[in-house]
Amino acid sequence: MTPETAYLLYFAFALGGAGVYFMLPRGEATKPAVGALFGLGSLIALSLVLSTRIITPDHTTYYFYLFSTIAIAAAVRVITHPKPVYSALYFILVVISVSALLVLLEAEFLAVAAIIVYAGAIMVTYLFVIMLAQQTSTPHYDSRSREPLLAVMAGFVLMAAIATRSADIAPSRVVASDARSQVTSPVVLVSDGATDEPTGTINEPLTRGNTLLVGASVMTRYVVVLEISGVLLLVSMVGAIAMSRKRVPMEGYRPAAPPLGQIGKEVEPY
Amino acid sequence: MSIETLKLCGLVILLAPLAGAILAGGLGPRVFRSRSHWPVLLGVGSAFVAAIVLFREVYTAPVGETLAKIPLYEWIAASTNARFNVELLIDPLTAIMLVTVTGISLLVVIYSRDYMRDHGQPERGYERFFAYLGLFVFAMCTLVLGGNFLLLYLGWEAVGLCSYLLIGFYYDKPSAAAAAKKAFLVNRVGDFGFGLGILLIYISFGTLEYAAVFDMVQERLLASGEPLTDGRLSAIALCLLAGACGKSAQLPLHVWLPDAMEGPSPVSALIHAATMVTAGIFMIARCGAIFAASPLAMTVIAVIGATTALFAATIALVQTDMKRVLAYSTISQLGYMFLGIGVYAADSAVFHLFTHAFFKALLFLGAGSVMHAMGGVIDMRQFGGLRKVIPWTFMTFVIGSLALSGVPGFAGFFSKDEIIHHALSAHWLLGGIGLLTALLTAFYTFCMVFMAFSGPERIPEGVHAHESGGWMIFSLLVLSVGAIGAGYLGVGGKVFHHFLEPVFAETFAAHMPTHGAVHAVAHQSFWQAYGLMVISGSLAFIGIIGAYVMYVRQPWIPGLVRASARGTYDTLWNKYFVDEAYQAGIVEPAKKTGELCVGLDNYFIDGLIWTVTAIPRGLGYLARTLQGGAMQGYGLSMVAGVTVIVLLVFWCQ
Amino acid sequence: MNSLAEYSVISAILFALGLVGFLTRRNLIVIFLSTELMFQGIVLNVVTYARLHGNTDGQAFGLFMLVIAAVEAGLALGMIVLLYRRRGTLDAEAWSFMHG
Amino acid sequence: MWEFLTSQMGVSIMLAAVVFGVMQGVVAYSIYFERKIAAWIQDRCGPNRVGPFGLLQPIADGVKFIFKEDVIPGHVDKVLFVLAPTMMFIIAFIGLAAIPWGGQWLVDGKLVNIQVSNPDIGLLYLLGVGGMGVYGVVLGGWASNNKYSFYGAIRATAQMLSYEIPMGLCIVIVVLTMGSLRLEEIILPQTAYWSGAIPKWNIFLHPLVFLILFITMLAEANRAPFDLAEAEQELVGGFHTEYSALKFGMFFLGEYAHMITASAFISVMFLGGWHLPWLPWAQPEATSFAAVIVKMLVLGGKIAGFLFLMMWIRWTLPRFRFDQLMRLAWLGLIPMTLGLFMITVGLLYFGLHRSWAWTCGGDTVVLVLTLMYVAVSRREVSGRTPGMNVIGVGTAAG
Repeated sequence: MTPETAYLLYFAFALGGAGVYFMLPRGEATKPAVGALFGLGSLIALSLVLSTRIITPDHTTYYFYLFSTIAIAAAVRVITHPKPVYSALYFILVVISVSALLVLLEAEFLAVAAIIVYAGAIMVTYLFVIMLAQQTSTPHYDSRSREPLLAVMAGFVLMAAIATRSADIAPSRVVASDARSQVTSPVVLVSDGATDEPTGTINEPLTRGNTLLVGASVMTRYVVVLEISGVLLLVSMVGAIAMSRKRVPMEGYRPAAPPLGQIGKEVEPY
Repeated sequence: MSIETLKLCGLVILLAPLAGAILAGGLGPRVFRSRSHWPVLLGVGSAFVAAIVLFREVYTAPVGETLAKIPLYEWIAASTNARFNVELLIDPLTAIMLVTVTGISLLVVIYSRDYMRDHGQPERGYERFFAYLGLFVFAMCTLVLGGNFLLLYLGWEAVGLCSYLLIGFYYDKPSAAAAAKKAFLVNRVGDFGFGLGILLIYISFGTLEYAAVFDMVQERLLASGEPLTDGRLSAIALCLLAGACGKSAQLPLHVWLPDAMEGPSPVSALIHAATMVTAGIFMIARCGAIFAASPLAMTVIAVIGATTALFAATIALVQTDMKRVLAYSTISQLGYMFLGIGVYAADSAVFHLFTHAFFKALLFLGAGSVMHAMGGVIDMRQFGGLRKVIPWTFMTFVIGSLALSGVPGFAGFFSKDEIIHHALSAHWLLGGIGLLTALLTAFYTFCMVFMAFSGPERIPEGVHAHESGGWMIFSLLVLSVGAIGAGYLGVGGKVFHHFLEPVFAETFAAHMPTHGAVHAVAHQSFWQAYGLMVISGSLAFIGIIGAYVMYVRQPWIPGLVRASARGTYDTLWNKYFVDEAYQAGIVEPAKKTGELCVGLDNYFIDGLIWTVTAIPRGLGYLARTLQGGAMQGYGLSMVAGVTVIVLLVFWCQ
Repeated sequence: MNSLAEYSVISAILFALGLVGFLTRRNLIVIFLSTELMFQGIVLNVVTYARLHGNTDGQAFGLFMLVIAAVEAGLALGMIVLLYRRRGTLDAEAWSFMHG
Repeated sequence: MWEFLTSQMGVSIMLAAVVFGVMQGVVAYSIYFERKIAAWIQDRCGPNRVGPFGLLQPIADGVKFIFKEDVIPGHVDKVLFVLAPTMMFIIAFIGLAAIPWGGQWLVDGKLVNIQVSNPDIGLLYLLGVGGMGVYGVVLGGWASNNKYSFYGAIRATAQMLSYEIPMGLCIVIVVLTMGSLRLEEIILPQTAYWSGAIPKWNIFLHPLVFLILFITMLAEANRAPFDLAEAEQELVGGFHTEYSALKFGMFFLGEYAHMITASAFISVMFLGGWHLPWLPWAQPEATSFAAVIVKMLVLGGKIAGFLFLMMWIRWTLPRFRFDQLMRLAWLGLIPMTLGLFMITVGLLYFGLHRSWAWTCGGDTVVLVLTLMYVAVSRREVSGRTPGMNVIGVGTAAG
């Protein structure tokens, strides 16, 4: 990466950080319009940087720009919107656009699975809980964020650090060209899965997509992980049921318990 | 003698009572309820059967092959040369002890089935009682069967624990709880010495296995190869003796036994006849090699035994509580046994232990039956003339009393006579004390019989006196047969002593100063042997007649005696003020020391500690301000840290 | 033809945005939403690298991440409901009594 | 131009337009038929004033929906209030994109799929879209800021989440049997015949699974007897109490579109899609344009049959109570489908998953076990557990 693009990238992140800071709920001081302006500038700068990484644009490139823009914008709204319901809905948008990006990465199965699991199940329960616990007006803890400046600075410095490194992936290392744009039927990327170095080759076209490959990978190499996930799900189910069946009395704020260091003074140590 | 049979028998003897105890204790409250005696009864019963089989195996074994060591498994392997096995040692002594222990225990369990009921309904803690009984038998059998000092110690302590549990069976009664505590604490004193003795043995000989230890004692050799000095041997023997004194209630440590009456009567019978107190005698007999080799220890044993016998008999003269009289008589008889061992007549002592088990169990169970009939009253002054009310109890009680008194023809006569005989041939004073004690024994025993059973019928107010249930009478009858017949096994040193000979031949008999007991008896003239029998028999009759005169014919005499010898009477009534002396000499100073220690701990040591803790507490107070409690605060510092690390890593590449 | 770098950048952005949300928001539910956002970034990243290496391991791990997210959501939401029933608020700071 | 039109993409675009357009009409007329069937079942006339046999009634309704005043109450969350019916409408329609309408068309020497899109994971796509279907109801109910609407939304959420589990398991069973997630590949094996006579439709292979899937589809579409979200007696109008005019119309259309999608889906899964035995145009080998039309008609006929079945059920069966609904899902359908799933996996291991006798035997075993359980615990199943909270009943009054 040339220094110019790197600085442009940093500039994009600085703009984005400022945008997120302005959009974060800070009571009266919130300025979503200003934040949106900064964010727009950041996105443009980012797309300028990323466009240098595109070698031959095709229709997947446009899809990429479309969905990544939606994803980032929706993600910003997830963390900045004062109403949790909207956060959840924007998060669904993030999931859908990320799934679209996954499809571009030839991971259709995971994409649809993410939609089914996240949008179809998890977010519905989130909405359920949000609606059950919703206040009539926006409560104070939703209209004010905590330490917005520090958090944004820390988060965006980290983001810049990771993204700068990630943007340096050499195109030559990519295995198996984007098959979808060249062949009508999907192309299976074959790999023994055991090597770290990219060794994939384009195999004969199959009509089954990558579901079969993911399935084979999950059922053979990662079968223990699969079993453990099953157990984990069961444990979570039992835990959630046990928790939610418990009737707890409503209580107010209570004074903090005496600190541990005081126990010897007020209570006999034996 | 088949090892396999012995092993099986040994395991049954150990495990059947334990299984019974676990079943009764675990399933009793829910499953067995009022049938909780069955598991223990069956367990102890099968142990008894196994003991009989084991006895037969040992008895029929050819001469010279009566000893078997049966290792079961490795128990503790602390290091390469500190390995302790769970192993059984079976010899004639073990066989006799096992038959006695399991037999008496079986009868006690049978007896308890009716005794622990109130109008047919089981008492509270019925299943607990039987569980403890089974555990007691298991502990005692472990003690007897164990093949090394460690198992002996295990059984020793377990017996102590069970006695604690059973004496304190009515734990909501303060006196019972106190008695249990007292028994436990006094035993601890003895056990401390016993533990020291075992440690000394291990240090000296590097092993705890009986055979190895005894061989080294015979060879007068230490594990280090140095010769075994008399001093060290005596130290070991005296330490062990302390334990024996504690368990067998000998003089300085006898105070717990009379108080142990707070437990139910079957427990008393069990403790006095079969399990607890015989442990000390058994231990000394088992460790004959150690004791017999130390003349000092033997002398101490003889003196302690003679003193205790006389001392306890005099106290028993004035006690009015039936069970208390019996308790002191037990101490006295145990004194006889110690005396017997002290004069190198261990076979006679074990014989006396054997016969004593029958008639003492009989007497205690009889006393329990009286108590049962009298609605819990045991003070003899409150009742009399019971022979018509509870005829079966009366009959068996009299048989037991005759045996205890040493009336010729009954079990006690033969064994006691033997001990007195050996004592006389050792020293005239010991023998004299023995004879005097025999007289006193007959006297106080029959005082008790006459006070309770003769004269006009007197029953405490509001008590519906009735004969006890069939299970109790059955036990009493069986024990009466034993009280009459057990003595004939040892007539003229024939069956019993011959059977035990292999055990003691190389220990007590070999070390006897006057060329061995058997020789002494054999070389005595007809008149010497039978004259003594006549004398002791007459003493028994004199004692009985004296009691008859004083309590039936001329009942004013006791009052006169009491008034004329006020000081002596008070001393006896207060048991020579031993308890008071302990209270003033040991308990109070100990309490004072404890209070001093508490003060020291609270103010000095705690103050020191609090001063030290004040420093980290102060530091923690400062550090606490960093912990806001909100996880997002922590998360922020975490992210900041991660960011710094990531940046560093990227820049340094 | 793409270099896949841009996907990686997008995933980093999503992850960091989730992080910022996690640090700044006070509503328990939004905090958990932010963690899910971080999950999305990670899934995208993992799949990107799987694509780079031409195998499906990354997709398998993405699948397991979905499982973890579901588990987390189930437990977290149960807990949130419990806390809400107890205090009547979703403020994360209402539960900050674990300080020293 | 012709080149583009006969390419896969051209066909897809045209098909999308046609399906969207036709479906609008079909949906509108299915409302008309619903009313007619209701009238027929209740021995009434039904709509008969507008046009011959009342055939223009849907148009009149549409005009009314469009021109009525569109009330947005003051207390609602406006964005979501508008978004909800739109989402309902759109999500119900995008599911149709994966339905294989007419097999393949041989044009200019190349085969073109008569399908808007033919993804590898067509079945999962339908499942995902179906999972999204709940958002319209939930958001609408919540945004209305009305107690009854909210209860309706909550009920709908719980109901859909519950019935998605047996539905997913049923679909997994079909996938296991067919070995593919692609809808076209699910149809093709069904076009073969047993002993040359009976088509190998999955309904003959797994009748019980078909039944359960149909029930869950009814529940997913919020159709009677599972229309708890809009139970008039308890919740006024349910989630659409506050809606009127065009937005209410979109909810309405969305529901019927959902029914059509579900019918098409279940036809593909169990009734061979466009396949009809012995009709030469409805065979996979027939690829002429006429065959494509016939196949579309066949599938349309099957969809119409299902629609009729659903309407028939709606006007015949009473509505469930909410606890009964939940118990049916959690204690009835989920254990049954789990059992069926395990049996299918076992049969798959032995290679017997396409064997009629074995699969039907498995279904019978599960059915018999369930009936035995129901008979044994009849009281628990029919009675109401004390303390069980019925969402929206009892609490609504207080």
